[in-house]
Amino acid sequence: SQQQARFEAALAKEQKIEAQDWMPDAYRKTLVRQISQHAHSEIIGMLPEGNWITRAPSLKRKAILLAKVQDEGGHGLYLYAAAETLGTSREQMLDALHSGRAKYSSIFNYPTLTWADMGAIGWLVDGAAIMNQVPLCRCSYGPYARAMIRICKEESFHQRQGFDIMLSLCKGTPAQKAMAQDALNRWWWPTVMMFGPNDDSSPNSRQSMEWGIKRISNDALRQKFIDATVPQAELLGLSIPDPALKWNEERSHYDFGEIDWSEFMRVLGGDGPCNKERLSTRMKAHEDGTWVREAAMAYAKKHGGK
Amino acid sequence: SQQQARFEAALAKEQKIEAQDWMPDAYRKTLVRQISQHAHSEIIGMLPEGNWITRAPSLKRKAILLAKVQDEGGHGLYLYAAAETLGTSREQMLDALHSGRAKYSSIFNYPTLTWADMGAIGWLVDGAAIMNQVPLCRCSYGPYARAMIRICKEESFHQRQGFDIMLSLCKGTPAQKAMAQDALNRWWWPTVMMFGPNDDSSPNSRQSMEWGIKRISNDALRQKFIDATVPQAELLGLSIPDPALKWNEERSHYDFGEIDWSEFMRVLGGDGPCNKERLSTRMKAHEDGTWVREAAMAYAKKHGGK
Amino acid sequence: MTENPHIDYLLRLGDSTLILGQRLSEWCGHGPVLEEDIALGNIALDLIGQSRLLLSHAGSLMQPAQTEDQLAYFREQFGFRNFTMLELPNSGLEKGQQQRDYAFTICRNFLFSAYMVLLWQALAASLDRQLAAIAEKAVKEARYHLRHSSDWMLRFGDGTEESHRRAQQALNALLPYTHEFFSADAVEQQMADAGIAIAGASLRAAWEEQVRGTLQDATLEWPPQWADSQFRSSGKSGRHSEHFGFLLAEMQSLARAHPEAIW
Amino acid sequence: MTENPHIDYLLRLGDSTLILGQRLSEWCGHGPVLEEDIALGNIALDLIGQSRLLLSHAGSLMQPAQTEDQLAYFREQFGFRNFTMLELPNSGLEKGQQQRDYAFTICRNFLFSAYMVLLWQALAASLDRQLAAIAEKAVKEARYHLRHSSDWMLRFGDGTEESHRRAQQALNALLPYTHEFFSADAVEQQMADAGIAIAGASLRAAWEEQVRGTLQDATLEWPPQWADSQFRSSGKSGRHSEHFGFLLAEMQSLARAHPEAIW
Repeated sequence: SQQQARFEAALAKEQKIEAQDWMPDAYRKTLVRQISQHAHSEIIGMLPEGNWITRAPSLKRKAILLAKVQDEGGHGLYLYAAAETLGTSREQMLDALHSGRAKYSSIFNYPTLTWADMGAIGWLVDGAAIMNQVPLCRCSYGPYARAMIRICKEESFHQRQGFDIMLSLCKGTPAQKAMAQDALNRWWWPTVMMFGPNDDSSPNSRQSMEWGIKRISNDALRQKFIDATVPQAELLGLSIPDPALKWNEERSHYDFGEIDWSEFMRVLGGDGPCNKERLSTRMKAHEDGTWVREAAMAYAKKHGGK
Repeated sequence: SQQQARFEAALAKEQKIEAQDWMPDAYRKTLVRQISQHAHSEIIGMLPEGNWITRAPSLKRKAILLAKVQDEGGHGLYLYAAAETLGTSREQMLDALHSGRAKYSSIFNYPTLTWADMGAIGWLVDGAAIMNQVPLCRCSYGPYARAMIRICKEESFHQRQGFDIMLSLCKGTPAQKAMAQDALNRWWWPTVMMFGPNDDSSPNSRQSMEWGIKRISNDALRQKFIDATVPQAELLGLSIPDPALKWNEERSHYDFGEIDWSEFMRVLGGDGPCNKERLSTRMKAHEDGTWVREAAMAYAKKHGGK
Repeated sequence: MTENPHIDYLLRLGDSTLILGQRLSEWCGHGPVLEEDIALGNIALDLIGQSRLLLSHAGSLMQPAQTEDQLAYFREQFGFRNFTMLELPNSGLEKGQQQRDYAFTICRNFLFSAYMVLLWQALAASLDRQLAAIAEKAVKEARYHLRHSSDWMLRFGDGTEESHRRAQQALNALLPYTHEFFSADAVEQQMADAGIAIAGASLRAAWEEQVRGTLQDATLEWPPQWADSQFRSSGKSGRHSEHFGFLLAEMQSLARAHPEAIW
Repeated sequence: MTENPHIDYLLRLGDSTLILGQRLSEWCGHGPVLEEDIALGNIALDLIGQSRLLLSHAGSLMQPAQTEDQLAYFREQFGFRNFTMLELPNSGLEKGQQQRDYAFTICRNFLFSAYMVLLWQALAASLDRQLAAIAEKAVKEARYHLRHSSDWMLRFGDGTEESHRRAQQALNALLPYTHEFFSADAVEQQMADAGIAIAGASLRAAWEEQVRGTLQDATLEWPPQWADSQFRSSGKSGRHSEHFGFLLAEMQSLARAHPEAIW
């Protein structure tokens, strides 16, 4: 069709697709799925870190963590708004989350057991998220690309804060250093899995590449992340829990060990350490908040507000 | 009437009145009021001490405190059962408590702020309770008298345990000793008020004396308590927060300072530090338990049980 | 804990903001709608920011000087000087640290921020120049907190039957604790005499007018027995509720497990 | 924490009984009916009594020897070896230490005590004579705990619609955590080889029969996906849930605030 041709021409010229533009249904659906999944991840991601705000070990760290988790809420807002431009309401997206139809990033199904996890999440998880997200700033869909530009700026700030927590722990008492190493041990592999399946078993990637939604392959991003992170671990004096990790002079990249994809599938499938907890906690918050949202609507109606 | 005469003759001969015996309505009403108030006090009294079980500083103390609070529940059971022999159901008594028609001992409207309060409650509050309760073992109403015999035995055990907590604190670190003194400071006057208003402003006492329900006057019991407790405080090395306290050689009793009856009336009237909290906590437990009680009844009905 | 009324007064402010900030941060990730999650986080952040300034200032007057973290993490409960109301669980008076009742939470923010707007306004003229500077910053934040909570009081009171009932219930539970804002007290009197602070009692009329006005618009009832109530909480002089020990145990647990650590 | 499988095994038992005792004691004064308040107190007391014996025994094997209180109050969370299920809040999986759901509480007691009856029976023949003696005492208590919770499972399942729904919901939430009772593990294997313990896996068939029998009588459904579930909690090797830190912060707060004190 003519519309299809115009759409493809725009993609070819790296022009942004905007909300009012025609787009293929599958493109729209893929975007809603991806953006809402990203939004849900921000919201669910507030829980593992929120878990430590009340116990943060200094007031400064408490304020920084609170601000960070709040930023994540803000990212959720931008992203829901970006997805809404595609014609799906926030309520619909939340329904999909609560009923299990929509996913969120599996990384948030791991528990935060010590304060060092606040460091490890910032350093590793946010670090991996940035690797994933920077290319999205060039995504073909305008509202998503613009949301990602804002988000990436804040994420890199969060990543530095996370690294700073790790640095303090590694310069601290032996107990603090041990805490940092333990956190790295627990978060390393789940983080490496954040980039998704290997390229040869990632069926949707090719279409997303063609549409200009995805720009770089899973494996390429993963390699980039590992290459960037290993020297940081060395700087911290921590050892990465992968005996196969080794600089490969020839490739100019780090080689690394086999990923346990069965764990990945297990957590993705709902059997991770916190899947049920995370979802039921969100659902409870939403249900408990029903009367609040209803009151706001009733009041707005009575008083002719929006 | 002849019944009235028989009742009075029994009282005169110090014979027990039993559930099936005739008794004046006012006697029955007074007993139900007093016994249910006592039962409610045991149940509400589980809260201030229950507040420290999860934080007890050693496993031995945790077990002792748990056992003690459980005993209080047991006392509640005996007493509700004794009151039920007078024709009022437990449900009715709980209704009266929750609606504010029935009272419980004001002492439980004070908060337990430190571990030393577990010592002070055992030593002082249980000590005062025993003074009040020992004469009730000779109460004219048989079921109440017999319940009190069991209860008094356990209470004196609790009192010794409370004193033992105080002793450990007073032999302990300066912080522990300070904790003990602070608890004595907070609990002393409320305990002294537990014996009720002065005799000349205690209108119901005379009738209760005549009926053989009350045996010793408020002021006499209070004096007895103070005389017994002062040497114990000396043994602990703690000072009682009453500058007027002094041995009176002539009376062979301790003189003591003016009681702040306005505080007594305030707490009795519902404005004490924890009145609303205690009652709403009990009501919530009862409400939250509704479905449990209903399930038990439904099951018993289906299965022909009682 | 301290014999110095100036320090004591600063601790009241620094602890009140800290403890309410702590309670509000328990909402993180559990708000009734995402926008509110963010708003409560904002308010908590403001309060913790205020607390850091106030505790640092108080600590600098101590002998030996104390840091904000020494004061926040290594004091025992009797050393804290926050209003009792602010340590109550988010759910109301019953035990349950992590239960959350939005009506109770908002109503508390409303009653407290209405007071703090007036107090910070007055303290902007304090002879303690550092306190005056903190007050100047804080009053703007408190105005936002008051606007946020007032808006919700209106929505609750004049929203649905359920929201009205919940708001009225929260109000009834909380109002007795507001007497502590105004109760006469030697520390405040001395600070007022020295031109450093003002007595809370002098704010009562303005506070009541503000609060009653909003409640009226919200069709909520001011419980008539309030004025007669003899209930007096006393957190500001260090006597707290049973809830406080649990809050501190949680807040201080990590710092105290590693007393030597720098974070 | 420890390299000695014998000590590790004793800690599993001592910590599991301690942590469930701690959770049950949170019900104190809040039970659905007075008789149950007393019954839960009884069970908590039994468990804490068992824990004291087990921790003392474990501590006596350590170098240097540790007291029960050193083990209970001054270990960090990774040193604890209780089953994860037992540290979950009384309310279920959502945060909320002091919320209470009786269905969840009873269902947990049921699943755990059915296991412990079998385990204590087996351990009565342990070559560790002290453990055998503890087991002989504990098995009688565990039988009472099982009877108490089974009776309630029947009442819930076959009581009202609401009680059935609540019990089924609790069961669904809890069953995944029971895999930890049976998961293979080097500590248990070594202890079994030494005649000191038996591997949990060997109790699975008998446990399942017992539990399924009661559930059937209670008209409750055994979720068919249980056997396929890949979820594995790991408290017994020291990796706990997010709830555990809060439980420890509260339980240890007083003891740690006064490390030098004798109580």
